[in-house]
Amino acid sequence: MNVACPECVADVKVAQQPELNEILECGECAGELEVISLDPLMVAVAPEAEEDWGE
Amino acid sequence: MNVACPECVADVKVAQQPELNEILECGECAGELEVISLDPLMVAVAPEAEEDWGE
Amino acid sequence: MSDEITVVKCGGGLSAHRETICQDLAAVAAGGPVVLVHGGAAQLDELAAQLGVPQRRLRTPGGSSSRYTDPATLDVLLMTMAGRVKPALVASLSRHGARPMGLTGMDAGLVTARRAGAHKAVVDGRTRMIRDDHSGRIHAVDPAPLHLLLDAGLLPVLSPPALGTEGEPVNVDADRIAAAVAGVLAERRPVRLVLLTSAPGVLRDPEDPGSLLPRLTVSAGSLGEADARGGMTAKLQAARAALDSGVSQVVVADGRITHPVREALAGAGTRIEKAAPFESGNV
Amino acid sequence: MSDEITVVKCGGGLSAHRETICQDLAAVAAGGPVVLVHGGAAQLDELAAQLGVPQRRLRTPGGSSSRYTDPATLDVLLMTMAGRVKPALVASLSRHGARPMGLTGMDAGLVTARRAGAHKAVVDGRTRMIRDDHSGRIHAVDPAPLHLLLDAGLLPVLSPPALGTEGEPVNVDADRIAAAVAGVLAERRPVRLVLLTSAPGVLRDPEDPGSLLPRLTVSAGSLGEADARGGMTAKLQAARAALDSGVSQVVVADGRITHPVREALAGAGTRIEKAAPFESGNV
Ligand SMILES: [Zn+2]
Ligand SMILES: [Zn+2]
Repeated sequence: MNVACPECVADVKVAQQPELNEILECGECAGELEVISLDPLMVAVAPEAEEDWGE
Repeated sequence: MNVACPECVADVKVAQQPELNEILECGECAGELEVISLDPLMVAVAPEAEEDWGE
Repeated sequence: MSDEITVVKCGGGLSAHRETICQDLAAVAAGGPVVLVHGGAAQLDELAAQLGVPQRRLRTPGGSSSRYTDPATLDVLLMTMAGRVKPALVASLSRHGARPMGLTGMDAGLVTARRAGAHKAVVDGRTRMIRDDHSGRIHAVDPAPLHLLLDAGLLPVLSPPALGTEGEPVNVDADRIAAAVAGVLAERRPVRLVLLTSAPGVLRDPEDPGSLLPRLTVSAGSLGEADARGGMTAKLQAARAALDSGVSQVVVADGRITHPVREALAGAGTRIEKAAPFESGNV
Repeated sequence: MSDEITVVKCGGGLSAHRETICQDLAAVAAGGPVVLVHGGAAQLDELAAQLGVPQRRLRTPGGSSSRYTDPATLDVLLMTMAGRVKPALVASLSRHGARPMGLTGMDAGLVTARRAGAHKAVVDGRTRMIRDDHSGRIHAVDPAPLHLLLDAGLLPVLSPPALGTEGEPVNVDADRIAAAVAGVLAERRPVRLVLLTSAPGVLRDPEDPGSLLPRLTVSAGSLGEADARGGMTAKLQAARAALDSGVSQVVVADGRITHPVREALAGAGTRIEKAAPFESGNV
């Protein structure tokens, strides 16, 4: 399964069973994409994390 | 199933499946008996309730 | 700031109205000291079902009926009251600007109780000796920790269980906690008690919401002309006990309206009054 | 009565030793103010399993790992901390003569926290945007309610969650609550902090109970010579934060012995010390 990168329009490969909010990396522009819908499959550029929340 | 009343030795009838702490009444002396063991089936004279705890 | 303390009892059946009740409580608390007492019977049943803990009733020879608080039910009760209902109230009150402090009767020995002794009761149709029931009767309420919190501008959010004489949790009725708390606080300051319910107040006919009694006179031997059944009987007994302890005003009112506490204090619902001695024919 | 406040942290892993710990705490509380902070991770996992709520870990890009506190887990956390672990501690402390008052960080806005914003983390092997995690970092501790309770002779029994900026419960680490509480109390009075654990103290080699370090020097850039893994790292970071805030004494000690708190104060376990500025080579 493939989806178009919203940044560079390259094809991005998606795993068999993508999960909502999963992060994919575009092989072309190295941008991080977030799965925002499963049916239909839609991705968007992932927001920047505010900071590292690990303690 | 029967059990001997510890007060008057009369036979007291017990339900098919007695429960632990169940109260039986002796038909002979009208005493209240408590099931204190199931196997073997044993009864003892039931203690007096301290008071009525219902509100 | 008023010196008069408002004690409000809110049952678990009103959880759908939590936000409006808490908003109203926070508004009242901005003008004077408030104590909230809550129950949570419906939520207890829900969690017991989730955990597969059967809920049974005890019927005593005296004819009354109560929850069989066996050890497994006591565990569910603590998780419900202290872990589900109370945090939701504390969070909501905080969002509306109050400074709530969640407590059970066990904290600081606030509400002490005598656990029921061994007694006979009917469970599931059979008479049994009951020895593992963790319910009981209120022995005393210590007003000192409540005055301490109220004087610091905090809003105590109190619920069962109480603390037993052996330092164990004991299930006691939340309406009675509210009445007892109002009663001991009244020894030092004026206190009014609002019992919120899922009806317009006390009804002459429970089937007819139009039969609201604006006033109801209770006496030592009578709960007045209300057709009091089930939960309302306990509420009216608690109301009478509060009046006997010197609480100046007791109202049973609707918890489902927009400003339930302020409306109750302004005259909505049923105001409970004590019969003057010469009136009470049937003591 | 001493003026010095003793803050004790007790993890849920020590529940088998609750009675001896509470007996010892009550004895210490008879001589001076005590605050107890507790966790309950093991009990949370147990209740989550009972309720069928899956427990997952978040691994952040920074490499750290934490409990994924989704809404269902937050509910379980509240029931565990406020409804199971805390009432058992309150009951036990009462039986031993103390006057405990159970609190979460939400009560009176005692511990406020900033909830984690949207962030990336690895869950079950996949990288995801996390938006429903109800964990966060401590923003502030308000010492006023604690001083109020301590001055009245009460023993606060405090646990997560904290109160978020939107008035919602936020899961924060209990060791960090203990350190932050000790730190703010130290602004007014001398404070010592005892972190009870299921080991003799900090070990050089976690596999060898004989490798106890009687003293451990920590600095801004280092947790010293301890082979600190997992939970101990968090404990030592909390210890360092407490020392930085002016807490006079921090001990990591064994909670499984008969008088765990008094022994810790008398020299058992590992005393954590701050490197003098000239010693800290690796800042
Ligand atoms: Zn791309
Ligand atoms: Zn007989």
